[in-house]
Amino acid sequence: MRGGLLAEFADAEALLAAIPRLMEHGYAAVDAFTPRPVEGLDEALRLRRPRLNWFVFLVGLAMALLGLGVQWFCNAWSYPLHVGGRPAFALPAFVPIMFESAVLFGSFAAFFGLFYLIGLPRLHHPLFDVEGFERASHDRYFLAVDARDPHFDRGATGRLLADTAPLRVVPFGRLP
Amino acid sequence: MPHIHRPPIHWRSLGLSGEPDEAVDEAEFPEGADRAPLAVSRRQFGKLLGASIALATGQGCTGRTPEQILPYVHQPPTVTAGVPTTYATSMMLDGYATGLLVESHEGRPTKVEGNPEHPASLGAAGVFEQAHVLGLYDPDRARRPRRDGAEVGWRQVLDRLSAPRADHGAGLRLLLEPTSSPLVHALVTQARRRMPEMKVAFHAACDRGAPIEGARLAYGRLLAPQPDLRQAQVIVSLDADLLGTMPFRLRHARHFAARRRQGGRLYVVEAMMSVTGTMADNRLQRRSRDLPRLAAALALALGALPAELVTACARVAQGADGADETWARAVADDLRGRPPGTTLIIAGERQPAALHALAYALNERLGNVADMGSPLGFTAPAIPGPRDDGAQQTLAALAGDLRAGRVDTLVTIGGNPVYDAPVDLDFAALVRHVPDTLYAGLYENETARASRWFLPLSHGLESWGDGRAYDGTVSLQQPLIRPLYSSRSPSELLAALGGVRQPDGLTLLRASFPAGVDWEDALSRGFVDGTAEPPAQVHLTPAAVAQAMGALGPPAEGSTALEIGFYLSPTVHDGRFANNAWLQELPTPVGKLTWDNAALLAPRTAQQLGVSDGDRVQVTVAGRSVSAPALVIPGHAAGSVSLWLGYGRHGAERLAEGVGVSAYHLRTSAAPWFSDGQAVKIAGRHELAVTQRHWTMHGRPIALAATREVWRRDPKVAEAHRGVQPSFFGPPQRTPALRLADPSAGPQWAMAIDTSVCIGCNACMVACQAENNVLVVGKAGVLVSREMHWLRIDTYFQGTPEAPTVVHQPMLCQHCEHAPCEYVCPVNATVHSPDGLNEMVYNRCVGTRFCSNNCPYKVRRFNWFDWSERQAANQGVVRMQRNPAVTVRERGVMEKCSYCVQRIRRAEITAREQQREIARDEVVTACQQACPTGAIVFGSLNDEASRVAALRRDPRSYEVLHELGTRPRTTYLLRLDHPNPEVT
Amino acid sequence: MKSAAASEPVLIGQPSDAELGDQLLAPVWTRLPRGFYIIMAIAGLLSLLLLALVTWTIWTGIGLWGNDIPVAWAFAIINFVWWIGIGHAGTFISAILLLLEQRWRTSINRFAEAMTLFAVVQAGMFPVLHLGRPWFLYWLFPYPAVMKVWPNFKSALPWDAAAVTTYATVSLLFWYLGLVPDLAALRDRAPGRVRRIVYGVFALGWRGSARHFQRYRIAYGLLAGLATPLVISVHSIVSADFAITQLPGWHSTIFPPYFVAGAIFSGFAMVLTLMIPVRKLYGVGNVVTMRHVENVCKMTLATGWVVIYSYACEFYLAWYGGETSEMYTMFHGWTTGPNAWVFWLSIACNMLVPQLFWSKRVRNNQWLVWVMSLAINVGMWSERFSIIVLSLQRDYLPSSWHGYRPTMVDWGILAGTIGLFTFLFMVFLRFVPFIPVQDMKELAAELRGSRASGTADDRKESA
Amino acid sequence: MAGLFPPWSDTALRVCLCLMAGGAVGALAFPMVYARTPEGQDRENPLVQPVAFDHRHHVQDDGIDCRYCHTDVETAASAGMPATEVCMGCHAQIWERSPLLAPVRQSYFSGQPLRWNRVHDLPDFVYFDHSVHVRGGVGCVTCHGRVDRMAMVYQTAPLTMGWCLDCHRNPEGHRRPVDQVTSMTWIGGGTPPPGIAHFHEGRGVDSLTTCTACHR
Repeated sequence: MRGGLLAEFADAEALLAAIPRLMEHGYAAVDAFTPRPVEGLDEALRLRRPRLNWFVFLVGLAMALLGLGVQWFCNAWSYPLHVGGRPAFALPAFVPIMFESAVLFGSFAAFFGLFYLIGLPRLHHPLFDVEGFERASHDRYFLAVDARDPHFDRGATGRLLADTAPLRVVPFGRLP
Repeated sequence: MPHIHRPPIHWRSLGLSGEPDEAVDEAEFPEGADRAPLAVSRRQFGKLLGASIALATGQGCTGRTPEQILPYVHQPPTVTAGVPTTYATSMMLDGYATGLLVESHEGRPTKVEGNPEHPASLGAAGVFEQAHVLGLYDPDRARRPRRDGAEVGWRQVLDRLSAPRADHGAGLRLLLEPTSSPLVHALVTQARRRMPEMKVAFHAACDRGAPIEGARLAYGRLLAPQPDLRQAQVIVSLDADLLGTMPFRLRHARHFAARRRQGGRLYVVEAMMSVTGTMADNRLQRRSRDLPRLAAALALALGALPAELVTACARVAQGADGADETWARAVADDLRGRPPGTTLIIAGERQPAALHALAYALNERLGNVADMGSPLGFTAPAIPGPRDDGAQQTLAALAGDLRAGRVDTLVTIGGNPVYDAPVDLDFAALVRHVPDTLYAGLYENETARASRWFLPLSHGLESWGDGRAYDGTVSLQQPLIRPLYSSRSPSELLAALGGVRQPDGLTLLRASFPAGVDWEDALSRGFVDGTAEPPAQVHLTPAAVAQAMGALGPPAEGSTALEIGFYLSPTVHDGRFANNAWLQELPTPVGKLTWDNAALLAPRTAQQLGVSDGDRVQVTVAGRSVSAPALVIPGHAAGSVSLWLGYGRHGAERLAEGVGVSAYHLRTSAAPWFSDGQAVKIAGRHELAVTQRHWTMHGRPIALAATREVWRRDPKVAEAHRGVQPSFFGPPQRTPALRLADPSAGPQWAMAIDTSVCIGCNACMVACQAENNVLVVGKAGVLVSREMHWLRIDTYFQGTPEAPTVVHQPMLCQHCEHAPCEYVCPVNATVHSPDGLNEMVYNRCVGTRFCSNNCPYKVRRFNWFDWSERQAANQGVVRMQRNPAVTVRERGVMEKCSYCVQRIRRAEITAREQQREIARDEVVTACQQACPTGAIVFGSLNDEASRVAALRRDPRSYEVLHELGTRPRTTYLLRLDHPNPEVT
Repeated sequence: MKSAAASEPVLIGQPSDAELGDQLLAPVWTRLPRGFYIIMAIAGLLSLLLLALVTWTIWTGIGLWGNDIPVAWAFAIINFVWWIGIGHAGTFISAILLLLEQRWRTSINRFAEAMTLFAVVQAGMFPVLHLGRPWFLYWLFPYPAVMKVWPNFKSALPWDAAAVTTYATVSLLFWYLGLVPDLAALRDRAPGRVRRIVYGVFALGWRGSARHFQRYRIAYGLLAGLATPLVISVHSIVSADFAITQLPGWHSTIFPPYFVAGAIFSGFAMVLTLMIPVRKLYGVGNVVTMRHVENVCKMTLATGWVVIYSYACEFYLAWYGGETSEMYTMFHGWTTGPNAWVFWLSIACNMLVPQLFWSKRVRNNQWLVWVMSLAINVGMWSERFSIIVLSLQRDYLPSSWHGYRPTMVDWGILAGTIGLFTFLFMVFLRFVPFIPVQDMKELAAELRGSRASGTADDRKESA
Repeated sequence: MAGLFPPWSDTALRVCLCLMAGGAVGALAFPMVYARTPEGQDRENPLVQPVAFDHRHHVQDDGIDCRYCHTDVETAASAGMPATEVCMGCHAQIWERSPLLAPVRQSYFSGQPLRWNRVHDLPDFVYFDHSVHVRGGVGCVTCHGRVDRMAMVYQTAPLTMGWCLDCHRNPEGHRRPVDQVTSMTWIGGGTPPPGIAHFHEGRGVDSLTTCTACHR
């Protein structure tokens, strides 16, 4: 989102009311900025649910197996030793570490997966240049339309936004 | 067979060259430095060098990189790098010789073993013999002669000694320890030839006169009893510590065990539980002074004695109570029931001569006294008995002379009279009043401080000498190392006294050595064969015995008074070993006390005095008193308090300084071993460093014991505690890893310990310590239970605290096939070897101590600190004793018994080089080698014919904590006692 | 929880986003009472003491401690188990209660997590410190050494290493992830450019867009889902350090659940210990209400009973099993042996004290609750002492029995960890909002919404 | 107004993060790599010795067998460094005036040992026994390299435990006829002495890879 138009609302209700108007006009590159998660916002913006959980699951599984492999290699293959009269490949004893490695790397997957999905870390963003946008993390609700949206037209879109009774509508970033 | 040799000629003797002694250490280490096998821990050698530097310059260690190699300049013929050589020599203790084989690495004596051929050793080595080598390296040993505290050269000293005297020695007194050494006696005679007026006195804290004197009473001449325990089915010990402190104790132990295996019986009557007492089938607790009474009762019960003897005994036996009577009757029946000449009644050295005489008479009565092969024989004593004539005088007489000012010069060689002379003589004061006094000793001890001249004596392993075993066998003492410090041997000093200007031990010995005896052979074997005294023909004169007994009279009044008994310490003896860290840290066989002395008393006596362990007790005899912490000993006779001699030292010996209290303060010439006294509780407590605080097994099957009766009825007692642990999951599969099934899988090491014949003498502990570089932790360490002994002896009491039975259980790593310690180690630092050893890999250990927690036997030891740096006792010259084949463990690692793996691998390497398998009994562990009774057996399970395999099949065999399924490689044999049911 | 009669709602009043934001972000830059700094100074000094003692120990060896043979493990392991146990409540609140959609978790989850984090830091020290040769710690991990030797994974200690590392890492990720939106808020609100830049960097450019929030909630849920079994596994594995041995008093199959329960129990106690002063100090009583105090009390009581049940089982099984040594250890060693008073102390603190929580009056007397929470912390420490030391004191061979006496170094290190914990916690209070702002805004909104469509129990809440 | 962060700050941050990650990985990896380099194992590093002894000359030119000086190599754990008298055995006649040999003469007459610097320095806790290796047919060159080509002796083998294990796990692959042990150039042929298989049949090399084989 390099540029576009930004509408500021006083509360979540106003924001939620505004979104369908844009959607009706077929806008897709729309995003909202709120100080807190707002119920119903995802549906309103028709956000698709990413497959993060599968990714995490697979990573966890793989790492559990790797954990098992490492333990097998160390104790049963590379240097098998007679330890307490127990078998060199002692599966029950290897379970805890399998589990822990699954959890550890699963968590990494979730954590870094998230930041990959939301394109962070990114310190600079055109929106931050907008006077008053800092209140997005405090008590104001913003709606942004990306200039790259096929339906985007500075005048028309501006008007459309203005109809949704925002506190104000301001351009941000580079506009065509 | 040790090989012939002369002292390593490549040693420079600093004593002679008279340069500063410390240089010696520096000069000596490099000779080992490269020549030592790579096996030797280099860190350790770095420390050795560091130590020498430190000694030389008084600075600390300095790390050196790159490490340096110092080859010899001239290769000594007798030394090969890292191949230890063994020399035969002897150790003199209480005047008697014990034959030893000493292992030497590049000229450093490191380990003492017994000489299998020597009658006093038979291959075993006791605690004192084992610790002998540490004494050599004692950093507190005196290093140079002094006069009035100022250093002097030997030249001066020798001049002073050999200076001719106008008075023919009238004002000269010579004070020696009793000795059997022909050389010493020859030199004394020589000296007297020069100074006929000179008088000699012999003094030792432990007076061994009684048995000999008893023989004079019974037979009219001074004779030494020669008991032969092999011949005695029944032994009655009247306060005789045959296996603990008496001369020939190692031999006795060996023979006692041999007899006990076939089922002999031992009666012991004593006050303080001795090592011998712990082995009794029937033990009776009586105060020492009650023994004549009891012996008399026994005599009467035996009957068929000369009339005058009967009447005498009747008088003495008056005080005897019912218990005495029953005991006497039962024992008498037992004795009478045996064929003549198969029993032995023996009195202890602590008992009056009359009692010995009576004992001899009773043995005569039982036909035990005959010539060879009888339980009791007599020979001329190896140490000439005490005389009081022109040539010799007693200590008392000497004291008299000193008091009367008839002496201008007193020469004392060895011993420590100022410390251990009877207190009533006030010897210290007397010595100080003599115009000129010379004292020669290993340490600048109490006597040294009271004397004007001090002369450093050479250690037994540094000097030439000789002596005789208790049976008279002439034994040679050859040095393994030139004197570390500027010191002389006793014979050299005596020679100087005799006018020799340049005394040299070897020359003197050769000169006195009987012609016609093969010197080389004697030297290589350590003794002269066939020099044992011949048995003497003896004829009892009952009247004399009766008279002597009569003189004892009926028990004196005040026999209700408390008895104070004095005993030789089982660890520091009479005090001469007080600075030996191994011995100080050695738990006493009974009481398990380290680094201390205590007032030992019976539970009931403790109750009466209102004291418990550690409470201070003031013990008073004839107005003199000392205060000692109480220590309750199960099986101690009631109404009696026992003190060990040898503590409370105040000499230059730093370790001994202030350890315990000196019982000599209470000991008078009239009553050297026991006397009436008082004991009262006084304020204050004293922490006793006891290694075993719980005496009972809490009903757990740990150390099994049974009487022969029970055994006969149910020989399966041990079966439940043996074999493979049953399991829910089908038949327990043999661990494929260990390949036990495969007979060709090389040795599978295992150990079996027969608790029936383990007398708890601790020889194995010290042997292990010496072999495996086990460090000392000091009293503070023992107090927090951090002692490092790989092998400990657990002693359990059963029955009542008043009259318990005892089991000794040497406890060391059990080398479990399913070792609980192994699977909990996170870094594989303790794992199993294919030949069945539980390996402890120090350099891999990170010190989680998880293994110790999971060891049911608690035999693992942890290096809480860098003991070798923290404990003075492990520092300095002492490092020269370290066994280069064993790593000195670093701080923070676990350690434990390794079955002497260094010996196993050495044998393995030799076998591989010679392309053969390891032979049966080729590997002998240190503990096994030292054990006087052969209770410890080591070998391979895969060898069906090996002794260890046989003992595993023995019905008495069992595993400790078998129910845990650890499948130990160390198994035990249940202790079988043979008590007399008649004795209640 | 909800159904129980509650004196206060989870949120008092109907604060707007702005109000909440201002109130909850303010602590980061407003001046604090002198008391705060005094406590911080004391904690700091204790931390220095810790540093000194640890250095000394590593320099000379753990002989400085009271440990001996047979008691080869003592304070170090006790402290380890105790601290890591305390950590558990944090994860429990933030993860499990999240999945159970407990509203009252919102306002306390962040500092509960912080508590976890700092408790784990304390715990993490000891597995290293208690080694005889700490500098070889890395041998516990499988790395390609030129020695070609490896760790032994049959031992519970590598499990420990894995569990603790994982737990620390995941807790950190979880905590940080929850923090990101509020860091963004700080970036936008904090006075002074420097602070804003610093917070900005840590906020990683969070814009609070709908997409951010959607994915964020998924990821956060996933982490919670992973942390839940993790928290169970960690103390189970810790318990394995004892359960896999054959030492009487340790060799017990009920240890894992028993330890987990005990851990959460002690953790909730610690939450109370921290929560009550904090809500006073910062006057956030409207957000962290007595309702929270009460709920935590109830959780403590509940977990307390699991602990009591575990005790019962342990002794019953010892008796039922009838193994001589174990019977002796449990029924004589623990109850009458050396240091037995510690065992009785743990009984008093863990079994009796929590019962007061039955009374609503007690639950609402926050200072009494606070004292009780301290007692429970002490009690749980004593429990670990009993399990470890009292069992080791009395094992199979009476000949090797020996007591145990801690040294001043032992006590100093324990005190030091408490100091360091407090210090870190206060640093946390100072520099980040200790109550999740955006979550609170969401909660406030939810409450507003549900008030509109007033359902039964919510009316009760706002009553 | 301009935002808090200029556009370039993104790049900056990402670079920093990458560097941090890279640094962490590097810090872990470096010692493992280093320990496998000659520097890490102190190989190819000739030590200056008190006497400029040249093995090339003595072994190649003079054809002196290793055992002439390292006498104990077949009988003892340590190969043994020659006593000064051994050097003097020859150098009393030849080069008896050479300044290079001054230290040797000095040592011989003063009785003070020469102080060589140890090149092959095993850790303290390793109990290596030359005799069993030499008699088992392990050539000098196998561990010490082509000493005959060294002006100053340096360590060629890693002397790490892993390196020892490679051979202990496959001894047959590293053995030669005993009479070829001191040969620097042997390249096969002849029959090695009966090897480990000869001992403790069925136990194979376990007895060589068990810990106490080297650590006691």
